[in-house]
Amino acid sequence: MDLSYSPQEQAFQAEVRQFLADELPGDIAERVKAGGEVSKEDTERWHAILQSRGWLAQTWPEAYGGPEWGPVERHIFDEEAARAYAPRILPFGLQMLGPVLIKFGSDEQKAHYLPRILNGTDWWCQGYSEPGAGSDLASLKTRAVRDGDHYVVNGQKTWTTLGQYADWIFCLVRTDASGKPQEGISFLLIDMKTPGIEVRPIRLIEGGHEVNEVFFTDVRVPVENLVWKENDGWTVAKYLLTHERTGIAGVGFSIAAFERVKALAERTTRGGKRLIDDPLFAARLAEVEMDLEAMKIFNLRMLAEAQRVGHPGVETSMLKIRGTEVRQALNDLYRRALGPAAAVMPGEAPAGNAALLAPEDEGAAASYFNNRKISIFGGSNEIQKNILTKAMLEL
Amino acid sequence: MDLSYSPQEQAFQAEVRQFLADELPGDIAERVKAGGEVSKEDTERWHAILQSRGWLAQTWPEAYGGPEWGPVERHIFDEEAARAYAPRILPFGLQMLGPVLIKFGSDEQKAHYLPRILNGTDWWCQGYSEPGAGSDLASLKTRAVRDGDHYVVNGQKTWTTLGQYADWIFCLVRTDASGKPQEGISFLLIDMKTPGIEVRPIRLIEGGHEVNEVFFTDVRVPVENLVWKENDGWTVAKYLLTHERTGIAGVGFSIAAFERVKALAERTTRGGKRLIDDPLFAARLAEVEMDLEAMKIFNLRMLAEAQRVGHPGVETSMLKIRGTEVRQALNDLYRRALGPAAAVMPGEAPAGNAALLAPEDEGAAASYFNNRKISIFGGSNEIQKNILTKAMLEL
Amino acid sequence: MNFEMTDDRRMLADSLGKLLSGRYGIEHRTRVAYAAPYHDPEGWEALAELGILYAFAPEEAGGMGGAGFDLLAVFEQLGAALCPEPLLGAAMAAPLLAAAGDDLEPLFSGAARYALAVDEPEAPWDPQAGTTEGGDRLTGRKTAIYGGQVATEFLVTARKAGRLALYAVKAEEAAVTPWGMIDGGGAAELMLDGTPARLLIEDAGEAVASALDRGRLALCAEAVGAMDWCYATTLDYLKSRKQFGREIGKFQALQHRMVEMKTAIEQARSITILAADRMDGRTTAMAKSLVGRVARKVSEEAIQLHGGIGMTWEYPLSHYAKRLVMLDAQLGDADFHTARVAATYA
Amino acid sequence: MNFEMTDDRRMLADSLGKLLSGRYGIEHRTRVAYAAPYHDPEGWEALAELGILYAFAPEEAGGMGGAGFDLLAVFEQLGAALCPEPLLGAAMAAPLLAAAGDDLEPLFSGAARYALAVDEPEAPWDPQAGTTEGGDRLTGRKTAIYGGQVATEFLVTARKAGRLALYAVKAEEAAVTPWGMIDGGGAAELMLDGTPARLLIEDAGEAVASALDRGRLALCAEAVGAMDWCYATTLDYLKSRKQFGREIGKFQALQHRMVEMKTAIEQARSITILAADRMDGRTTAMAKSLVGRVARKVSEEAIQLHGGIGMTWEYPLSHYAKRLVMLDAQLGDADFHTARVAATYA
Repeated sequence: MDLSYSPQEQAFQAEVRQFLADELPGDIAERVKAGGEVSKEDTERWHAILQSRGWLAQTWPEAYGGPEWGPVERHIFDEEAARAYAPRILPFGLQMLGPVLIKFGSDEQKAHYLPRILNGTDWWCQGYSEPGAGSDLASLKTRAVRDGDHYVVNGQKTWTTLGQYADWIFCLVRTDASGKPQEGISFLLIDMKTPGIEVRPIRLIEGGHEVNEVFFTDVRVPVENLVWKENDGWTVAKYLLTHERTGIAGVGFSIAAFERVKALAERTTRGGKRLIDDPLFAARLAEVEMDLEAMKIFNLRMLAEAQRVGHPGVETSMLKIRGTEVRQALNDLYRRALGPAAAVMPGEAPAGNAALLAPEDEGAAASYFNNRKISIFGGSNEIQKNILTKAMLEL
Repeated sequence: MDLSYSPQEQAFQAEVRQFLADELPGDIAERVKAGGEVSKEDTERWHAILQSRGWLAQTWPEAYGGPEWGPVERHIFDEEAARAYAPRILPFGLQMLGPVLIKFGSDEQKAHYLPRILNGTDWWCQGYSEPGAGSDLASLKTRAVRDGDHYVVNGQKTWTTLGQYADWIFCLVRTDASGKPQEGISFLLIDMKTPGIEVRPIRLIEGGHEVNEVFFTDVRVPVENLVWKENDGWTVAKYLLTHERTGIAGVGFSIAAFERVKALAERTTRGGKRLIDDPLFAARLAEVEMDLEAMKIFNLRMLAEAQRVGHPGVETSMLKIRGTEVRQALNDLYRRALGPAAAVMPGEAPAGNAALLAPEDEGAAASYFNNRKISIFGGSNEIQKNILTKAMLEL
Repeated sequence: MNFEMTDDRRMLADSLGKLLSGRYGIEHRTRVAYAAPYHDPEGWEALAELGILYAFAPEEAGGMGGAGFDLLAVFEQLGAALCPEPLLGAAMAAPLLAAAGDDLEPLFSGAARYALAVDEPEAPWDPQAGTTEGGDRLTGRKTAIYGGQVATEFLVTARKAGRLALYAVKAEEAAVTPWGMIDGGGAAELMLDGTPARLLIEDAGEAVASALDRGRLALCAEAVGAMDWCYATTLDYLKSRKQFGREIGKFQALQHRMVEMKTAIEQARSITILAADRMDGRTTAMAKSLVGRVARKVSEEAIQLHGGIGMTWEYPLSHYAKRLVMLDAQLGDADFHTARVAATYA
Repeated sequence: MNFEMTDDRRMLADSLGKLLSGRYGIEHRTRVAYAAPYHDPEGWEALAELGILYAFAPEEAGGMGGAGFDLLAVFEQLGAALCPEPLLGAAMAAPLLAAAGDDLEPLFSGAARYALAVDEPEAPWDPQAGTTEGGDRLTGRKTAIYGGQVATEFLVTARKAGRLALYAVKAEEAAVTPWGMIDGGGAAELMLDGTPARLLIEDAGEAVASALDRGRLALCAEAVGAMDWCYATTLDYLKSRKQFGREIGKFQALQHRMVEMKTAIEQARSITILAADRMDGRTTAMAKSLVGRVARKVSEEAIQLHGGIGMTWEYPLSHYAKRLVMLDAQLGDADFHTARVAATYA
């Protein structure tokens, strides 16, 4: 066994670290560290910086402008980026639609859309979930009816992340309702400026606006915007859902979260004693650290396996489950370490003499609540357990 | 609200306490406290003492020789008895068969069997579970075929507690296999001395022998040993399973277990510090104590309700679940408090200078393992959750 | 042994429940709870008119309650309705004013709003650890004063001759920095800088500890009310929401989690009843610790069992979930109180 | 990055596995594990002949291993077969003898059986807390010496001039009180009363700490092997056992618990790999704590998911379950090691 990276991987890690040190704008990193929402402008700036280095579309083949990193390189980048408080790369165009077009798109579609994703012309969002079709995606109801050289789309999508900024949306729509639920689904690209589209914000539990509802009323979509075959969109959807599963554990985020809690506990005093010296708090932190350390290795084991066989295994569902549990446990400890001050509404905290907490800690409770989503979205932990039951336990 | 006992109940409590102080033999209490198995002789001695006070058949009406206590009196007795380290009253004749005969038995059956239970002539055991029918009792397969004025019984029972001492066994047997599983079951009384019965011990995980398999090969049972109607034994079985559910939380046992752990931690030194002063150990003990204190009140709430409406509610299943969890948590802490010494095989511990632990603590690990049964037997915790789902959640 | 509420308390709880369901519908609640002054002045008056503030003191102090079960009856209703009004401060102030021999009529009528100022930034939850020095004027800093954003009078702890003393400070004479809470309602920081103060109780250690325990009991009862609401709402959701062709409540893994949630809530209710009956520090610490842990678990499970909808601001559950998590940090969190119980073993 | 075993270790593990499955079938194991001398002398010889004791020391000490991954390869197999032979003592003794410059051949050949005597009744798990005084003769008491019931030589810690020293004591010259363990295998008490001793290492603090950490790693690996067995056995049972007309593995609540069990085992395996790689005290403490907690949970869940059959002596699972619970208390339990990790934050 050998847990260390190969010399090439170590060199790559050093390169990434240097790149982040040189190129990640300090003001953006500050905002990410404070746990607030990252603005559209920050994301676009960071995407452009990555693109100028050729590292934006990390999974794309060189022919399409990507470095075609393997799972280990992507993991190294993710971990280093999270530690450096880089904003996340938005996945919708780069990690979701791009690979789909590369595999299933026509030559015209590739030639038109891929460069626009890379250069930031098009901001994409995802139209999968519907009010009645979350985990049970195949039960989706948004209809697309052929009318000459257009589809006419009616229906509703929900949980559309950052849809308020999007120029385009890729959608699963129902083009045939006569067969099984998985049949009769098609994959459509829709211009958000088309008449009949309405985006309504969904405010989340902590007050933030990152997801939306998207309503379609007689929206006319040119037939050339169909990707792959009509009624075979389920093939595309499955590819998208299963092929991009490395990084699912969010190890980098948890490492950063652990460091944050530990640093806070070191500078927090309660009744003349540092919080980190409180045996009960320190024990709780230690137990999470062990879980995190184990998960790092578990993650590397899965990466090594993915590299060996060419694709990630079903065990990544275990990483998804444990990864969300560890992150949520750290969010919980972070909030608790702040004591009564954690209760302050972000953006309304007293400043100056009357300050309750450091500005970077103001979002602790909000992050805790917002991150309840990570065990729900992207295939809830319950769905992951069902997947594992079927695939691995064969029960 | 009023959480205290009524003046009558308080007087009763004092009477029970006095009785235990005066009448419970010290040598028996010592053995119970040490957690070892209680011998047949100890049980018989204790039963006789209780019977001479009229307190043995606690749920039976006065007409049959019992005090017909209500749920609160029974609870008071159970709690005081557990605190005083009295042996448990064996339930098979007194709490199971007795009430069944009183409700479903013929006059002849009552006149014959009930006095013999009270005076200790007959030691009863229970023949319910079968290898293929544990939680799913209705799937039982032991057959009884009518042949003149006898039933001929063939089949196998298992988990027969203390069957090695029993004179008689009450059994559920299948007298008709043509209908639904619940139909065609009958309730039979069988003399253990009848030819064709073989009792084989089942050794449990910790090495003890308290349960058995009982095999029936062409065992001839007189038809007058049928209780209630042929093929309607399910009615009897349900009555037996549901009517006797107070005391299910085992509060008295948990109180005694808590005191034992606390006392041990007070006299245990690790590296110059008392274990009870270890913040992590004390916190774990405190969390169990809170659960126990809550459960005591939860139990009283259920008792008050049972007293009010005349029978215990389905919520007792919650008490069963939490009661076993609390007891098992205390067993776990007890074993852990002993450190490496807990590993000694009971009965093989070095004595004298080389003693590892106090003789009363020798059975700690064995009790921990043996008590894994309490969340399995008597309707596993999973079955209790299914019952609650159906009855209370209506899901 | 009797676990029924007395008729008086039942009537009070019923009329309070009626008032809250009429006046504090969730939309109204959300509007007033998250915007300064983080409460509804008219709602406060209506609550006072109903007479619920009298429940916080016994008859000999001019009230009509004062027992643990009175707090339980009131705060369970407040929790079920997620009411953001500053009643916690009144519940803790009443026994302190009574002990000081002060007039409680302004508290009962709602004309005065009291807040208890105990915590200091480096000494949360433990009044004995504060460093503010007592005298005719006070200098120091008090933090996380619940209801402080609309208090007319603060009851402030400070050290005097080695003992904990209690002072009254008028809001109009003090520097008060209000803030809104993420789970609704408000609090304030109190910056004392030679601020005039009136000595209420010279040796107030026990009285303050007991008042804080009353506040903890109130929070436990509030949590029980809110947990009942969450459980019932989640159960309704599981019965109506379909996935993969059947109600999600048909899935056994979710059923068992609902049973565990319900069992935990009944445990929390039970220990709260015990704390209300005993009204001692150790039992209250047990209750606050157990309830704090259960409340967080219920909050997290209720969201998870709902899925995405439970994460949204529009769906009332999210606000109950926030309250259930955040109240753990008020007046000492679960670990603080666990350590308090554990320390009694020594 | 590579998580495959080297060919050498794979071959060793395979041949060890083969020997164990041939010689230590569960009936044989149960017979020898629970009756004095709590091991099988012929089995011990066969293991020694296979050469596995060479895996405990590096080439420079005459061995053929000595790395963390060597311990892992051997003890995972021992755990999977529930082997009660006293190999833990040898694994800890090898580096100590090497550090002392002693001859290791008797250890490698199995002719000598070593046991490490560190714990004292009032100071379990922490060698620095012991009070036995060093010298040409030792007086004191050592407890819970694993494999001590058949040891030919004890390595004993004692204080000498304020430091922890290590001595060798011959079994034939000492008062040894053997005892059997509830999970099989044996241990002993060592009563020292002017017992002759040979000084091995004068300043042995670090060497002993490191040897103990090797023992902890070995226990983690043993647990991983036993947990894999329990998981596979429980899975088989869920697929074959029927209740209410279908395999109990079809019940979703049980399925989700199996997934949780499997996930926990993979976490335990992962941290054990990390500890084998790093071989430092802090990582070993993390591993021993996490594995101890997971092992207990796996044991309890495996029994519960089996129902009554899992509670019986006849069904092999019960013996695995006992081992998984009891190994937590060897060389420091989960809380001991959690506190050890927590102390590094200070």
